[in-house]
Amino acid sequence: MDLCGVELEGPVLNASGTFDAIAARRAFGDALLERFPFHAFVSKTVTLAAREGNPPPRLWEAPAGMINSIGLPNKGLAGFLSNDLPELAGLPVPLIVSVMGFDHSELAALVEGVGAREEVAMLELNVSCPNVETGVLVGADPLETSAAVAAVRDRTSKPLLVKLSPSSVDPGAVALAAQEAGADGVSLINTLKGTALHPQTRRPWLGAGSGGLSGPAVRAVALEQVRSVADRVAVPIVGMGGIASGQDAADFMAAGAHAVAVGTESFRDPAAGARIAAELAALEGAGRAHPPQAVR
Amino acid sequence: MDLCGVELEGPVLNASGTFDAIAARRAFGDALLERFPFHAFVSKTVTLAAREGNPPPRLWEAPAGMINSIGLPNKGLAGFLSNDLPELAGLPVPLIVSVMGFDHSELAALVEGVGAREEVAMLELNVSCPNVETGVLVGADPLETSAAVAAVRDRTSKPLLVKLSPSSVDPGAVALAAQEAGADGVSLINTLKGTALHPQTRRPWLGAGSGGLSGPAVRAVALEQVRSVADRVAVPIVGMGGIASGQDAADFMAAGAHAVAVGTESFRDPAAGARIAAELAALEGAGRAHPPQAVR
Amino acid sequence: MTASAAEPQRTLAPPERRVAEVRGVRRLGAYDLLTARDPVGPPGPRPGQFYMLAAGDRWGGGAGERPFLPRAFSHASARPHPGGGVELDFLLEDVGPGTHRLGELQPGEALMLLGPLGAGFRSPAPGTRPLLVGGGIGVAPLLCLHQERRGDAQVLVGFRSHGHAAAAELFGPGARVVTEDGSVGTLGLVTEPLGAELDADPAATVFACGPPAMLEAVRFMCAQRGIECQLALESGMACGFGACFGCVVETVDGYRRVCVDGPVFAANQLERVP
Amino acid sequence: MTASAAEPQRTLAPPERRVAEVRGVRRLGAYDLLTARDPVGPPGPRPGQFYMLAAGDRWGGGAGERPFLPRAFSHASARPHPGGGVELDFLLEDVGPGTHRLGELQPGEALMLLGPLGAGFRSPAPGTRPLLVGGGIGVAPLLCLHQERRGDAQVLVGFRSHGHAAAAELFGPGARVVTEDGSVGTLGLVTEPLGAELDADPAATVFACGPPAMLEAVRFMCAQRGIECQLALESGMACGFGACFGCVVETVDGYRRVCVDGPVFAANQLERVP
Ligand SMILES: Cc1cc2nc3c(=O)[nH]c(=O)nc-3n(C[C@H](O)[C@H](O)[C@H](O)COP(=O)(O)OP(=O)(O)OC[C@H]3O[C@@H](n4cnc5c(N)ncnc54)[C@H](O)[C@@H]3O)c2cc1C
Ligand SMILES: Cc1cc2nc3c(=O)[nH]c(=O)nc-3n(C[C@H](O)[C@H](O)[C@H](O)COP(=O)(O)OP(=O)(O)OC[C@H]3O[C@@H](n4cnc5c(N)ncnc54)[C@H](O)[C@@H]3O)c2cc1C
Ligand SMILES: Cc1cc2nc3c(=O)[nH]c(=O)nc-3n(C[C@H](O)[C@H](O)[C@H](O)COP(=O)(O)O)c2cc1C
Ligand SMILES: Cc1cc2nc3c(=O)[nH]c(=O)nc-3n(C[C@H](O)[C@H](O)[C@H](O)COP(=O)(O)O)c2cc1C
Ligand code: FES
Ligand code: FES
Repeated sequence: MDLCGVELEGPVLNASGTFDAIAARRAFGDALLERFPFHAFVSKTVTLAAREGNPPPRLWEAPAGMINSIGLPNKGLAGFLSNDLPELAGLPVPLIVSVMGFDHSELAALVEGVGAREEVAMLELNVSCPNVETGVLVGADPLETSAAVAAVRDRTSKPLLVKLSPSSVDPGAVALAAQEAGADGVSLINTLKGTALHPQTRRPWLGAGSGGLSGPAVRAVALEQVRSVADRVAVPIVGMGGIASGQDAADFMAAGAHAVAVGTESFRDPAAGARIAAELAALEGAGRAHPPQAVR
Repeated sequence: MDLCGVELEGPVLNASGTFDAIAARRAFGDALLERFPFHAFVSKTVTLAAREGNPPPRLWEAPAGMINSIGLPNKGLAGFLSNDLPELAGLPVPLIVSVMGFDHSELAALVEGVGAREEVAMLELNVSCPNVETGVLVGADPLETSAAVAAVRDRTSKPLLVKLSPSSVDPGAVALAAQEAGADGVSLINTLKGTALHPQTRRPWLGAGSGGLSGPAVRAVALEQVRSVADRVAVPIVGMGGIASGQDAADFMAAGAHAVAVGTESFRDPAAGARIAAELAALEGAGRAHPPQAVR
Repeated sequence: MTASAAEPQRTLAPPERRVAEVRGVRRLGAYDLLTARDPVGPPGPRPGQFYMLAAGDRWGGGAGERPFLPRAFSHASARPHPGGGVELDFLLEDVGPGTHRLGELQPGEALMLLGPLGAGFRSPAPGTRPLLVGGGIGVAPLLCLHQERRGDAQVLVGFRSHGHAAAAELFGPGARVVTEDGSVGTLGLVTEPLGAELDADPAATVFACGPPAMLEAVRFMCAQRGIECQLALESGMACGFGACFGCVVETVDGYRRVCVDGPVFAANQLERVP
Repeated sequence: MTASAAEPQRTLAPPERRVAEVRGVRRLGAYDLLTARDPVGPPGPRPGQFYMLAAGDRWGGGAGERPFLPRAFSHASARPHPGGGVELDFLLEDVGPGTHRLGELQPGEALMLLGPLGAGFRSPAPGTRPLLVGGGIGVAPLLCLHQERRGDAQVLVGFRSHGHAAAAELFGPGARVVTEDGSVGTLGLVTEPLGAELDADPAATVFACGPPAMLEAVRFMCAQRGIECQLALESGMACGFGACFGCVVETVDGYRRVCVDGPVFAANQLERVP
């Protein structure tokens, strides 16, 4: 299949920040490459400067989901290009690099630096990470979003995905703004802002005070946002949010997604992406994935 | 305890639209009044004109929660005042009436009509029901919200709660606007907009196409919004969203709520409110509900 | 309002969920017969009323992270328990995570229970002959009505196959059985012999429960003949006691909640069964 | 980097979650000993490595609608299974919905398993004497190290009470036991006799696992004496294979993921145990 001009063997990606192929290779060895669970690999979000991430604890288990306050730890653009990119280039699938900048010049530098590398097939602009204040603001606002996209559009000829924030009142409007500013596709949803308290002290459990909710708990919200965005934009949509089965993936496709991404479910099983792809293919084979009378 | 000037025997309310005391009396008889599960009763939202509500199906079970597309069925102001209010006046706890208007004149008529009845202790302005378009818009926007509150503030001397929309980018700003416009308190969260598809046809399952997500799945989002609103306003907060235990209630109180409301959990057990109140009291007795070092 | 639209009988429920003790689950062809002892529940639930059930432990974590809400089931039989309280039988068809979990329960385990809820069948007018028409799992509420009538009711039940028809045993020898594959009783749909039955006895009162298509056919055939008919409907429910407004069905008076205004409706309250 | 900071040994895991068969759960004082047969897993997991475990059925629906994520457990013992594959023992302490559910598993039921994961203990430098120091449930990874050393390791383990001390049996007679209530062995904390042990043998290499406060004391005492020490840490985990960045601990090189850079760390990689 084709996603924004990039050829993929199937529609199942990993959600950014939920699969570290380099660490997984240390744990699983070459078997990981022989049975790679995704049709394209999306990197964890890269920022211009290196980040340590938030203080622990960074995880809270919620009903049918989890809250994370990871805080985008990464080696920074230079470290990513010199250390991570060469290893990621060895993966058997196309590489999508997620980037986030705290202002337009940072964004431009990131897109230019990453886009220049031929190992990179596509870029994803993360304007919606709830763990970094500006993320929420930019991705929740159509004007901010189109300005951000416009600031980087001409810095690369590679396809550009814009990852929307779920905190927007009207995700469709933000998606439309991104499309008009030159985005080749949009991805959604990112995590919902949430928090939890320590069962005894009732202080915030997470080191960062709050974090992002993900997993099956957010699926209904994600599916609704994908559906409303699909009504507004023509560019391809990468749908995600609580996808844990081929049934879920088929729902997102029927709601208007061209591809899906698996995040939290990979934590329960590193091979979840492969299972979901197989289940989805079986449904498609049986004609039960996109029945004619479905949403689209 | 005191909530916006109304004396309550405890802090546990029902969430609007999740407990019909009149129907419950038909099912449980007088035993319901002898063992009434809440410290105050909040009515289902009343609109000026009667409403049939949305076509079925209206329910979808989600992971650790549910989606509803009920659509505010009610007898309208006149029908409520003549049929329901007399029966609700017989409840052993103070009565809070929830109202929603589709424009300021409707709102004013509702607040005036309901506020004039001495059986009513308090009013709740629902500006956030995701099943009615305007609901999302008003409650998600500080200016719209303060305009709505200002339009009704002088129509009643009774305390006025404003129920916020969770779809706002910045609930604290909306809460502050409500307070400045004269709200005596705020309540949150309402349901999150969500949808689900028919497992075979992949058409929207709900008759209304989409609905609102509630239950433990939304608790982390609710707790975060209560915390952020508590940082901005001085008026009392009624916290709700997935509360299913005294532990949950204590978390909401520690995050800044003065009272809590139980919604979806009552569907699993009509006496859930009483159980939660007892569990909360036990935690308070043990000094584990508001430890000195807690959030507030 | 016609007599048939008068409110059917209802036995009140305690206003809280309580713990019943599972006595056992017996496999009955394609169905499971769950028996539980309700220690403090009212002794006389009306045939056609129902209970909201959930497993006391691990209700959740099944397929698709479900179930979460309790599930509605008509009691198929209710009898006083020698040690006190009531012993209830529920006939279950495994169609998803909730019914699957309930079918797994072991003797001695906890069953969370609320009920009896809703409005059950009204006794037929004196002089009329009760005719019980059931399809598949819909026979459940007719079983206790049959017991209550002590055999004065005619029984006509239809099933998909041999395995499902096993439930017919519970009615005893008198019941007429129809199966879609002809494996038991007559081949066909329950509505085929129904016409003749109704023509043979215009004084019959029909009590029906089953899939919507069957109920609609029964409603239509009775309406044509001006025969009184009570229909026990199903609907997706969250609460079972009128709290959520989620279980509505369209009636001649607009949307009505199946859990409090039903599940038993007089056929003439419905323009059609949805 | 000093030798002790060199990467400890790790046995690679298959890149997917697999189904193991529960052989049984044996009550061992305050703990449960869960035995399962891992049909296709690698035969030689390193002591100190761990597995992510979940019940095959009904993982969820417990207290607070949990568990949802798998849970990390060090294997206490691994031996080839006559019928093929590996038989693994896990020592469990019931502290919440996940450990509670795993303790309920019945023989023949499915255990979902991923592993072995992380970096285990490195063998001590030749000529040094291994000293295993464990606290409470932290003895689990030391058990298989003890087996591997075939008795050439000294064992010093501390427990809260008599019930917990039952786990000491698994080390055989040679182990020195300390309890906080004096009910078994010496009264006190494991760190009290440790000082003398270390002074008696500066050539010791310490392998420790237990509660953070204990590990910090062990780290400090070894650092004071310049004795090599390896610490097996715990941390809340979501994935166990480096995917979520959730399990980090602060080290001299900044935050490191316990699941891939640990759980075993050379003590000198930590300024203190958090
Ligand atoms: C008054 C009454 C009496 C009843 N009596 C009996 C009885 O005696 N015996 C009996 O076996 N059954 C009875 N039922 C039906 C029973 O309640 C349902 O079969 C049961 O709730 C199914 O739950 P489940 O989890 O097993 O299946 P579900 O997964 O809930 O599937 C049941 C149906 O719900 C729909 N569905 C699927 N997924 C979802 C979702 N996520 N959210 C909402 N809907 C969904 C589909 O149409 C599916 O066919 C009765 C129902 C009512 C209302
Ligand atoms: C490498 C490694 C090896 C381990 N080996 C063993 C072993 O051999 N045996 C053994 O018994 N244990 C072992 N553990 C610990 C074990 O993983 C935990 O005890 C287990 O995950 C607890 O899960 P639970 O659901 O039972 O308890 P939880 O409810 O998860 O509680 C455990 C702790 O987590 C915190 N907590 C409470 N609620 C939440 C929430 N909602 N989200 C996040 N945190 C919460 C609290 O501090 C609580 O004390 C090991 C851990 C690691 C990292
Ligand atoms: C632990 C964790 C880390 C994440 N890190 C990132 C990130 O670096 N960049 C990003 O765009 N999204 C990040 N996300 C969001 C996911 O990409 C995804 O949008 C979200 O988790 C919803 O999908 P899911 O429910 O399948 O997990 C992260 C999510 C989790 C759970
Ligand atoms: C079936 C249903 C009906 C509801 N109806 C209303 C309503 O009429 N007015 C309103 O303000 N909120 C309504 N709500 C929202 C609840 O009051 C509450 O804000 C929300 O459900 C979150 O709480 P919970 O998770 O405890 O259910 C409804 C929720 C449900 C589930
Ligand atoms: S099931 Fe809730 S009103 Fe009927
Ligand atoms: S547990 Fe996920 S990175 Fe360590």
